[in-house]
Amino acid sequence: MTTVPATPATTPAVPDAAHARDLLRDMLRIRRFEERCAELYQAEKIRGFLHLYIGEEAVATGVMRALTPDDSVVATYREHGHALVRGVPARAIMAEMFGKATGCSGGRGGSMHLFDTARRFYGGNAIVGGGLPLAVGLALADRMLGRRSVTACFFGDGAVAEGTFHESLNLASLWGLPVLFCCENNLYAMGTALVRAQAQVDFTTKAAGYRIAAHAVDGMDVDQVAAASRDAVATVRAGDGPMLLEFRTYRFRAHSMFDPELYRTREEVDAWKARCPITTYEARLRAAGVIDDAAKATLEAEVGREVEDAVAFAESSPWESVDTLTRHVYSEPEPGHAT
Amino acid sequence: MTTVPATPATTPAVPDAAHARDLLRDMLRIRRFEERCAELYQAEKIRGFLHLYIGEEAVATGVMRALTPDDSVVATYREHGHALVRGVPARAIMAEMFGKATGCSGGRGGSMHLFDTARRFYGGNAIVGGGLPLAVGLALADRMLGRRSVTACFFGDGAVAEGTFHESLNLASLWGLPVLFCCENNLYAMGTALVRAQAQVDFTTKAAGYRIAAHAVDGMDVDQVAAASRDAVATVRAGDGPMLLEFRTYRFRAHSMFDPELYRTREEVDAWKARCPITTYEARLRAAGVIDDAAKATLEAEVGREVEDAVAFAESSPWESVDTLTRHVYSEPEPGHAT
Amino acid sequence: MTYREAVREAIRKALRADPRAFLMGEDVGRYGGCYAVSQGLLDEFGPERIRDTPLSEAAFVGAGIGAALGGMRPIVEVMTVNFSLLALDQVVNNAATLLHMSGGQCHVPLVIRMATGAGRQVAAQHSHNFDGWYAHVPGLTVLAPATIEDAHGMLLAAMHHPDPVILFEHVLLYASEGQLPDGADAVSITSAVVRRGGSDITLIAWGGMLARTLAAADQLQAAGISAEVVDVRVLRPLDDETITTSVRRTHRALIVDEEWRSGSLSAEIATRIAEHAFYDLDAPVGRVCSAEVPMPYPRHLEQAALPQADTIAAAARAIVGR
Amino acid sequence: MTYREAVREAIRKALRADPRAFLMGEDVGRYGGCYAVSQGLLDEFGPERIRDTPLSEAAFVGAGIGAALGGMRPIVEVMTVNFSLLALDQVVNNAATLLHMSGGQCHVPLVIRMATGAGRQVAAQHSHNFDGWYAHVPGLTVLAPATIEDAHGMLLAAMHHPDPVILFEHVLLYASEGQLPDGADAVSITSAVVRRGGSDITLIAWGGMLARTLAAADQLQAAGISAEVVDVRVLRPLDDETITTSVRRTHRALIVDEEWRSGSLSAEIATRIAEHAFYDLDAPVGRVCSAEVPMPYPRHLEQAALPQADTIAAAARAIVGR
Ligand SMILES: Cc1ncc(C[n+]2csc(CCOP(=O)(O)OP(=O)(O)O)c2C)c(N)n1
Ligand SMILES: Cc1ncc(C[n+]2csc(CCOP(=O)(O)OP(=O)(O)O)c2C)c(N)n1
Ligand SMILES: [Mg+2]
Ligand SMILES: [Mg+2]
Repeated sequence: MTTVPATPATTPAVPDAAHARDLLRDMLRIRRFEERCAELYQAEKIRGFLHLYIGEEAVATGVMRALTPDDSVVATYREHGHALVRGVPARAIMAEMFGKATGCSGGRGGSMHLFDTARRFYGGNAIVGGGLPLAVGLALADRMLGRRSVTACFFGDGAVAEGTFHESLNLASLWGLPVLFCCENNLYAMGTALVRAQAQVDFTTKAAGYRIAAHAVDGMDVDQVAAASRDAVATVRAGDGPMLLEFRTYRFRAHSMFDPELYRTREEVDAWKARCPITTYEARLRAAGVIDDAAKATLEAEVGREVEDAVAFAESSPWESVDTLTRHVYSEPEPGHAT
Repeated sequence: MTTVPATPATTPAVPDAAHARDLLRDMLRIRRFEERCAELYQAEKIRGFLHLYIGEEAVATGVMRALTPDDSVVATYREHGHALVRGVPARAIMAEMFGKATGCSGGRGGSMHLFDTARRFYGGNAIVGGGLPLAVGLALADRMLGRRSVTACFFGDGAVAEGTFHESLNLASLWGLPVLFCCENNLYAMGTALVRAQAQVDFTTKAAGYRIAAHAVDGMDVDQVAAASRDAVATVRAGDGPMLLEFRTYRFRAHSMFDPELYRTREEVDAWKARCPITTYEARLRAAGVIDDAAKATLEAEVGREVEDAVAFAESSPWESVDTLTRHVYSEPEPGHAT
Repeated sequence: MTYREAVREAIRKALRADPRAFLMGEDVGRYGGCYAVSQGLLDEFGPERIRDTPLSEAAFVGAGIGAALGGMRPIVEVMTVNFSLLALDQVVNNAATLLHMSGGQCHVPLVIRMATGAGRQVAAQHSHNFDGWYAHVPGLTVLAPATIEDAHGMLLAAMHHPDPVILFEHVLLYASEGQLPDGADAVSITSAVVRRGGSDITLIAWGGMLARTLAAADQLQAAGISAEVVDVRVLRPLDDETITTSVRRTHRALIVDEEWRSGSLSAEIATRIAEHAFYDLDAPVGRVCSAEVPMPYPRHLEQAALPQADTIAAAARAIVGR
Repeated sequence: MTYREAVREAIRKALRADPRAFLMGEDVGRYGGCYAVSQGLLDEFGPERIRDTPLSEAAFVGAGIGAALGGMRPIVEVMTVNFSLLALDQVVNNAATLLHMSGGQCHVPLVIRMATGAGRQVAAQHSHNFDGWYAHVPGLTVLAPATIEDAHGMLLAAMHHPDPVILFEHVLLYASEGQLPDGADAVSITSAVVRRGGSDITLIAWGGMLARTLAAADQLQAAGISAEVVDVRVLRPLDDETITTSVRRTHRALIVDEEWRSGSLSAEIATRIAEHAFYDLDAPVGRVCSAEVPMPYPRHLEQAALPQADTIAAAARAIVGR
């Protein structure tokens, strides 16, 4: 097994082969999907802001594994991976990024605003910290309606400085609501290093200020993410109130497509790339005999097909007609229902 | 010496007699001033919202003692006491509450917006939590201009739930700014008990989330307030960054003049009244031989004269002319200075 | 019955009728509401459905949005519009936007009630009126009930609306008295209403300004001028039809708006009148608004800053020319 | 030189001229500014004066206000106007209000710069334009420089202003090129300016809409219509004089405003024109504004939502009647 820096010696043994392969597949799906997105951005098929998750795939992959279809997800503008592993079809996501009518948000949202209520995927929020209150409300609804669902709420280290973080964690804890707060700490908010944004960089200390249990998790190790998430979701689902997991991870690419990356060194990026969640996990699975060259090739082929199918679908999908410009500003009367 | 519940055995001995008498006098000045305000509210001389500080006098009195004239103060809408012991003349405060032109805010602000920049008293802020960012900025200016001043920022327990609390404490600590955060924890925000507003009622735990040193102080004991404030101001002034003091206190009166007080019991109020900061301190000084009946009578007379003088001044002061309605929306050109 | 009681009655009916409905906000429970609107409701519905919140406007408004997404029918009380700026991002960027941004998937059936307006000498930070700001936002429906019946019926109607509704309750109205007709139910939340017929000029007002505009109409009547009074009551979407129809008949209009004049809703209404009835106008549309000043505390200055029956009547007479 | 460089140059001059001046905001330092405005300034002035902040809009805008009270001359960059809603309470209730509320004691010489506007396919939460909202607030001065010279000179002028100034920099302008005259200095922050003379109609625009309005004027010229173009550039207080003078001469006016139509600044301008020049108008004042929809992502919908040279020209022709 390759050694991953800062990973405790007690890395859990690979649990079961099918499960492990699924985790690897999901991470790979995100990676290949987003690599293709970057190309499509250069080709001007995708426009606006594009925030890649490359390097952080273990986090969404591990957390989503712990959720059931009845659970809810709230994410940020860096959410392609989350949508994909939550089960939103790659076609619908890619079409959305093209701005096509067949996109998961009807083409209105684009990269930053992926939605799929059937999968309880509530965005795609591009105001930093703006999703946290929504997650509290979704959990409140679950509680009041007697549903035993959990709401997983993703946000970055940068969001921790926002007032909504504070207000939302307090509210969730005060009311004992089933929210799993998932902080994706990739050490930067755009170009601002964590140490230049936070007086206290240990987020578990912050959680204590709300009487919320919190753990820091190696976000580059999908097994650890999955294990920590499974335990946390179980606790939250049991009604013991919210929890916070801080996933220590790193974004390999620029913040968005316009970022000259003046704020970090090549060396730092390379050191983290050496901990790539996919290559390290693949190596672990190979060492454990769970996959081999052939299996990997099959996996890559499958993933490649999914991505290319999504691109073809997006390409061939129609645009929304301009006549519909002001649709969905207000709800449309339900068929057969007088207003 | 009378025992004050929850006061540690190590209550500092009364330091020096003049100092002690000054503290008693300041608390009494607040009490008598505000008792008169309540009457004047009934008499419809004072209008709008009126938030009395009665019961909490030890806090402002003790903190202000620790400040120099170069320090700054930011307070809330419950700030008559703060203004008074900061040195804003009782006349100017009372005139302000009457809405007269001679008021410390020219009559524009009223009870909730007392200002006096000559004494570096920056309000009088009536948006809960709204003053904290201002305090951070005042401290930032002091630091950037090389002044060794401290900014004391007062706010209630209710404000702790606001996003600005979180953002401001982080910013002050991150930048190592000389702010003394003074939380006046009177256990209620209007009718909402602290336990129904805060998942974590130990505010020192919260401060740790910003790497800010914090202490809880018996806010009913002016000696303890003064001692804790002296130490904290010295630390902050030395450049060790901000501190938080949580003063445990209680408001004896209604939240404002419209409050039916459905949310707390007579017994609870009476138990706290038994800890009145003035009567307990007076008893302590009497026991220590620092004051006697005659001294107390003199004190009351002096204070009474100050209050009545302020009322007479306010009464006889002129109203602002209606012609000036839109003055002070923009700065007026300085005399002899072209715009 | 008071306006305050009418609102309370509507909340009670809404909570009785729909188990998904609940009220949340600062001091709505044990305190009974800052303006005593919800007094007694905690006893009837309990703390889950009459839910006191901490001082966290952004979070509890956002939680209301999330709860609406999750299938509830929240009524969120923001104590006053002054504090709503702290939650404005949630209202604009989530409540009003989610439906469109999600391609029609995310419905937000949320009612936000706020006390609004000046007149109680609570000075610059507690006297705002942001009617026009909220009415600017696509996706919102914005209501300003001025009568007992509307206070009751608009809230009931809002509870059946599939999208976010902002309800402004003017602080000066809470104590006003009136009759709630037997069997009073939901009222229209799409149309303005003519409160008084007249032929010489149309006075246009809503919310806290309606009563003094009606008083001005009385004064005008005494001076031989017949003023029609339109209560806008739905600030978004505006009912152009009712307003234009009236102005086409009277040929003159005066708008009374408690907001600071520049950029207030009065400007939108005036502009629309000009757009729809320019050639019917015998004079430019007039406006009586508040002085452009953070509200001063003393009564004489506050009253001078606000539209008054006298100033409204005087402005109307100047337009009519007698 | 680009608009971006012109703003940078003004910041540099301001910081060199006054030791109390500093720049603070998200990513203004090491990142070089979200729109690269402040690139290089960190090296020249160091991290105390080019101050990166955490994501805490309310706190750092409020800290800017406090620092101004304390004797500094802060320039606060709010990355985009979209995020400024999080700080709006501080702007309205403190920056704009402290002077009045304190009876003239608390001056807040603060400059807040924000990127604004749509057109880059960044969808509903990143495409706002709140020109009219800020222009509604007494105590603020609101500027919208549309040219290189104004981008530079208005910022310099703002630095000498004793009260809070909001500066809107439209995202589409940053890359625009132009000449900054030798010795360019502060420009007026009280007056609008006629950018092109004409006699048949007055087109009124500012900020991001100016260029396409000038393009529309070219189109109109080709069709034999002589359009005057007024660049409002000071959104508060509005320069009625320049606008009214032009309209009195052309008898027709069309306002181009990137905001959602209802309740936009265009309404205030239209209303004032009617108030000041009603009897000079040959037609109702026209408006071309954005569609009332949270901005959709795809280019064809975004462009359809926004005013365009073609739609402006067409609206002008409809007013002129040829
Ligand atoms: C309220 C707000 N302020 C600023 C921005 C601009 N912005 C977008 S992403 C970002 C950095 C966020 O960092 P973090 O939360 O750590 O998430 P990451 O991008 O690292 O995943 C900033 C400043 C925004 N979208 N919303
Ligand atoms: C942002 C905001 N929300 C609500 C209010 C209404 N309000 C005024 S005082 C108050 C209670 C504040 O409690 P706390 O901070 O504990 O101070 P205390 O009044 O107890 O001194 C409330 C809710 C306000 N002024 N500002
Ligand atoms: Mg980050
Ligand atoms: Mg309190």
